[in-house]
Amino acid sequence: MQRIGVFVCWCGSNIAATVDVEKVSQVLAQEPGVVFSTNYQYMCSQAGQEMIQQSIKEYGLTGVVVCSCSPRMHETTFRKTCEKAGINPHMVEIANIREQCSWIHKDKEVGTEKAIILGRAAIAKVHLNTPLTAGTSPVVKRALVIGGGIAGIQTALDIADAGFEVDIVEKQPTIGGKMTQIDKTFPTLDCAACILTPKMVDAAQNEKIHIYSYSEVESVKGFVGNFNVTIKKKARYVDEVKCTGCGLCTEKCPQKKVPNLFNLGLDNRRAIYIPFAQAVPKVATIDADYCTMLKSGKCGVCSKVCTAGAINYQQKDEFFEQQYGAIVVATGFNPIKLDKYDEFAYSQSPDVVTSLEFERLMNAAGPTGGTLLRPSDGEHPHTIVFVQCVGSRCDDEKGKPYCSKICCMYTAKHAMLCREKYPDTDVYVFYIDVRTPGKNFDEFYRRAVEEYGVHYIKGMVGKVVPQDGKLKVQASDLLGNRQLHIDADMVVLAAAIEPDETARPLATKLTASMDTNDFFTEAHPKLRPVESPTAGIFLSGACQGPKDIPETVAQASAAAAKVIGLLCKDNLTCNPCTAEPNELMCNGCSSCEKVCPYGAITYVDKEFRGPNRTTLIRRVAQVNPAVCQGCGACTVACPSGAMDLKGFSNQQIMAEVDAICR
Amino acid sequence: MVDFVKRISGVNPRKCMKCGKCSASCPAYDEMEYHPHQFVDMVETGRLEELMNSKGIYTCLSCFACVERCPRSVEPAKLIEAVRTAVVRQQDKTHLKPDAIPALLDDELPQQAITSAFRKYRK
Amino acid sequence: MTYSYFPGCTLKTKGKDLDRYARISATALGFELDEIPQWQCCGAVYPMSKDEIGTRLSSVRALISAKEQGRELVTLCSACHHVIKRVNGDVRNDEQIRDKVNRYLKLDDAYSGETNVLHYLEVLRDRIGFAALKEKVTNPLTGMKIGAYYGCLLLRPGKEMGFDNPENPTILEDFIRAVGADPVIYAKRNECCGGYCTIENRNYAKKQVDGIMENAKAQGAQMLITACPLCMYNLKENATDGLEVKYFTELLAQALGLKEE
Amino acid sequence: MSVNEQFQPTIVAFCCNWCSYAGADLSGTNRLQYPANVKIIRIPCSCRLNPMFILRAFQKGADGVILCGCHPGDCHYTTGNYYARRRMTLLFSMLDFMGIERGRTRVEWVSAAEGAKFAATMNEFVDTITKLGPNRRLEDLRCRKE
Repeated sequence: MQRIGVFVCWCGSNIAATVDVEKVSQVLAQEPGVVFSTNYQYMCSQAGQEMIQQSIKEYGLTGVVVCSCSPRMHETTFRKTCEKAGINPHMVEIANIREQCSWIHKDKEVGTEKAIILGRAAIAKVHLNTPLTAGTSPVVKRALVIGGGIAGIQTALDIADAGFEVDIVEKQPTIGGKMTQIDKTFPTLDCAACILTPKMVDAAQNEKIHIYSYSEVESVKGFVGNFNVTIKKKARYVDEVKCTGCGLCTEKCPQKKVPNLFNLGLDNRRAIYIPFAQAVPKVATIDADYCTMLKSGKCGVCSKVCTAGAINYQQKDEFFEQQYGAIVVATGFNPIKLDKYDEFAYSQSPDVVTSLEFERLMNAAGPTGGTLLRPSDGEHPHTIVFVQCVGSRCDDEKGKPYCSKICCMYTAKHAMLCREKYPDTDVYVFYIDVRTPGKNFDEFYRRAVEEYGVHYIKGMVGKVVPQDGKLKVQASDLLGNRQLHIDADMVVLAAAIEPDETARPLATKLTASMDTNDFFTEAHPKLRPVESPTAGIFLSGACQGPKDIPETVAQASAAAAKVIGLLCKDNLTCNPCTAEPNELMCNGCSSCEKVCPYGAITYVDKEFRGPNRTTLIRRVAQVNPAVCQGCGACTVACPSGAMDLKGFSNQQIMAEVDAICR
Repeated sequence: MVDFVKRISGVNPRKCMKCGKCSASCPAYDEMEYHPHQFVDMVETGRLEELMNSKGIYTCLSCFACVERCPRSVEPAKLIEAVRTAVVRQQDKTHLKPDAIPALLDDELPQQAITSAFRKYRK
Repeated sequence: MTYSYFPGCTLKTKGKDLDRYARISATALGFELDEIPQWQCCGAVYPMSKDEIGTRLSSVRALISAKEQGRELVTLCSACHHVIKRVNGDVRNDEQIRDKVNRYLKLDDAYSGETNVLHYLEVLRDRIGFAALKEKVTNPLTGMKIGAYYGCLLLRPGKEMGFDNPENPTILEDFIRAVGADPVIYAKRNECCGGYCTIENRNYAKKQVDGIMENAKAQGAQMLITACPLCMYNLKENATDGLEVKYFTELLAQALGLKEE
Repeated sequence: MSVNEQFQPTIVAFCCNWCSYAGADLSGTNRLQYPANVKIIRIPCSCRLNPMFILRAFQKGADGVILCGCHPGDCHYTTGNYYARRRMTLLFSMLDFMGIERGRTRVEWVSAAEGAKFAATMNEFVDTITKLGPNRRLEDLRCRKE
């Protein structure tokens, strides 16, 4: 018989307000095996933990039940507490009487009754707990970063700084991500390329960092400390080693009518291209959708002009495998498609642009060489209307339900830059709210209004009508209580941002969870913001939620710190709750082997003692505890009931069922 | 009365985030003394009397531009219709009397226009 | 292929052309429009109030007729299409309305929105196909620059009508291409024409129509086409200096060589 | 009848540790109410749920059993919820054969982000079970209290 101690936590008033903690501890004291029962204001505090440890020693407890918050919160805390007092950490069970009781019920009587039942279930389980010892598994000292934008680059640099190998997998031909397309950054207005490109070069030159550009993650197997990743290197039809990045081919290619995606289709490039001058790696790539040679076998100009002999039309996609201890997701974001919002005439007029397109039109390396010109006729615009919250903050069926966070600030930046460069332009910004919670952000916005004379109007644009070379904007001015009609030259839409389309399939490969908007979820929204709930998977940048550059970089470094913390260890403690077969009952049917997602089960021939002093050789299952993750699929598949899961055994769960139904 | 308007329109004015998209889209804006966004707010705060006496409720074209474009799916047109319905259902509150029709006709006016107006303006 | 057909009141009177050309074109394109028996006026405006049952009944009767004939119901007038389609949606999705309607009509066979409602244009697009239509054109209207005028009723609310992208529709443009002419895209093609308010306040409708015409002309349109008799009236009668306006079915008949000169 | 009004069903909810248990925690964190009849048992994965546990619960007097797991494709253990889905389909058709009302058992996918869905599901389920009344067919009378 176990000697069990019950500790009921008040959690201040969080539990005590709807659960009579005194009664709970008194009633549970009557349960068989309970030798001590008490309650305390904050069980997780220093004093509370000491109380548990003292009681363990004083009453010779062999098992502990803590009635408190969710085990996802403090199970580890209490296990450590008990371990220090000399009992096995797996002799502790938590009854979740906060998240699953006091917080969801208002009636104290109901809450108390339920808390008692939950406590009983935990006690019933502890009776059947056995001390468990965790094994260890080695850590591969190499990290994978998926996505080579500013988030991925920063994470990789920080991990490499600590002395670990890092691979960056980037689907585009160059690293750099969205930040390469941005002109200036708020609120300091320094040039994005000037602060980003040195980092790109650092990453390329760092011995510990290996960049796989134009590559994608094909599949992921394994678990924390030991992931096995297959990477697909897409055919770029150019030998990366031989190519010197001279760019001659990109000038001679006769296929000139390829939309330049780096400039968001605002101008054209050739079928063989280097995205931009500072690309890393600076290697040409052939766009197979447009290349005449690849499509019809007639051309070959690039191959003729290439003195390095780097062009290879026969190149195929390559696949290779690599082991990693940790994986960082940094897949970033994209502006949404605007076909649902054509009241702004985005598809009808080239002068209606998204904010990212506007960045290119302002950028010295952009299609207009940095002079702001209308895409339709190349004239200077004199009246520019900015519209915020396009597709953000919507009802679910109308768009994205969240605030895209960065739009208020970049719109203020755009408006300010327009007025600064071209003081003769009238700039209107239509807003619902101006949200500027960041260091020096509100000051920046106020400067746009006060010093730069940007017209901020509380209201929305309802309709844009392209007519006679103008954009007739119909909008509301809520504070002026009037409808406005503005003849604009350009309309700039602050389109909502959404996670990259590769994020969802990647999450499935990683078994990392996502929210309903396809942003990756973090292990804890406040306390573990850079870890995914899946061990060994970390989150960096906008794949976790909309973020500006400073936040992205901060999160990227935080993710790196977590990765370093993991890679520093030589071994990881495994989950001790693994499957274990009872060899005497196992009949060697292989049912468990077939369902195991990790291949942790093998079969061995073993000698058993038979009747009349004979020896029998039987085929029985064997579980590799370092590989088993403890899902329990095999325990249910086993027809003879030989397979059981430590920590969640059939007996334990049934004891809980009994206690609840009693 | 507010509950009645909310019930027959099926609109929850609490969903409104006061962005002004409806008033920006409305082609009848200048014909109304209370504009669509105010309409939603006035229903929410219970200022129905003013709305019911407003001429603006007869100028809504039911073109559904506000319904289509509202980012929060508030559907202001349904509120306006509900208030108008509440008015014309009262005794002697018919907005368009059959006697007035002949004077408004011309040779080309389609039946559809008369039927529509009748459905909108009287019960 | 035979469809049940709901012409609506105006198509029997002021909007005869819309109806007549639709029928002869249908025959030429290989489908029949079978007018449902004893149909009643749809009411011309969709009753938005949830407690309006009486005003929904005529639509439901038409829908039931089609269901009994075991066919899809085709409409032509924008207003009829709007009303019947949305009422059908109500009966399908709103339990209260379905219940009340069925009780009121005392039906042997409960109606719960089984009929599929199609606009004539949807038949052309989804059943005939604009490519097939193009092949049947004997008299292509080459060189004509035509603006499509959608108005509001066909498109909005996009979720309920499910007709086309309500902010950037293409069905009439595709139709114009199919009959050999060039579509002119102008932003105000889905702005309201002033609708029934023309009865009380003609200036208001005038303002709307002038804006639409101005925009269409500026974008290079020489003619507008529409599917709605009320839009037709407003565009014709209330324009200060308007373009020619035709029903899309007249254009169709013309392109198919069916229009008597 | 007053008996029916007082009927408080006992409901056992098995929640996988990674998604649904976290979802249940989230509905607590957001203070979303659902009846106290629901008692949650944490299991590592929905595929840990042995059909035996469900039968045991009914035998011991539970009136309804619900299994919550990660959405298909999102299982922490890659494929566990697919196993659970197949097993439950079989079990439920067997229960059906035995004359146990289909509504007494349910499987629902609840992610860690779906606190609201968890609460809504539980409200619905308790409602269904309350309407169905006590489970008499599978209850072992020897286990009945009093």
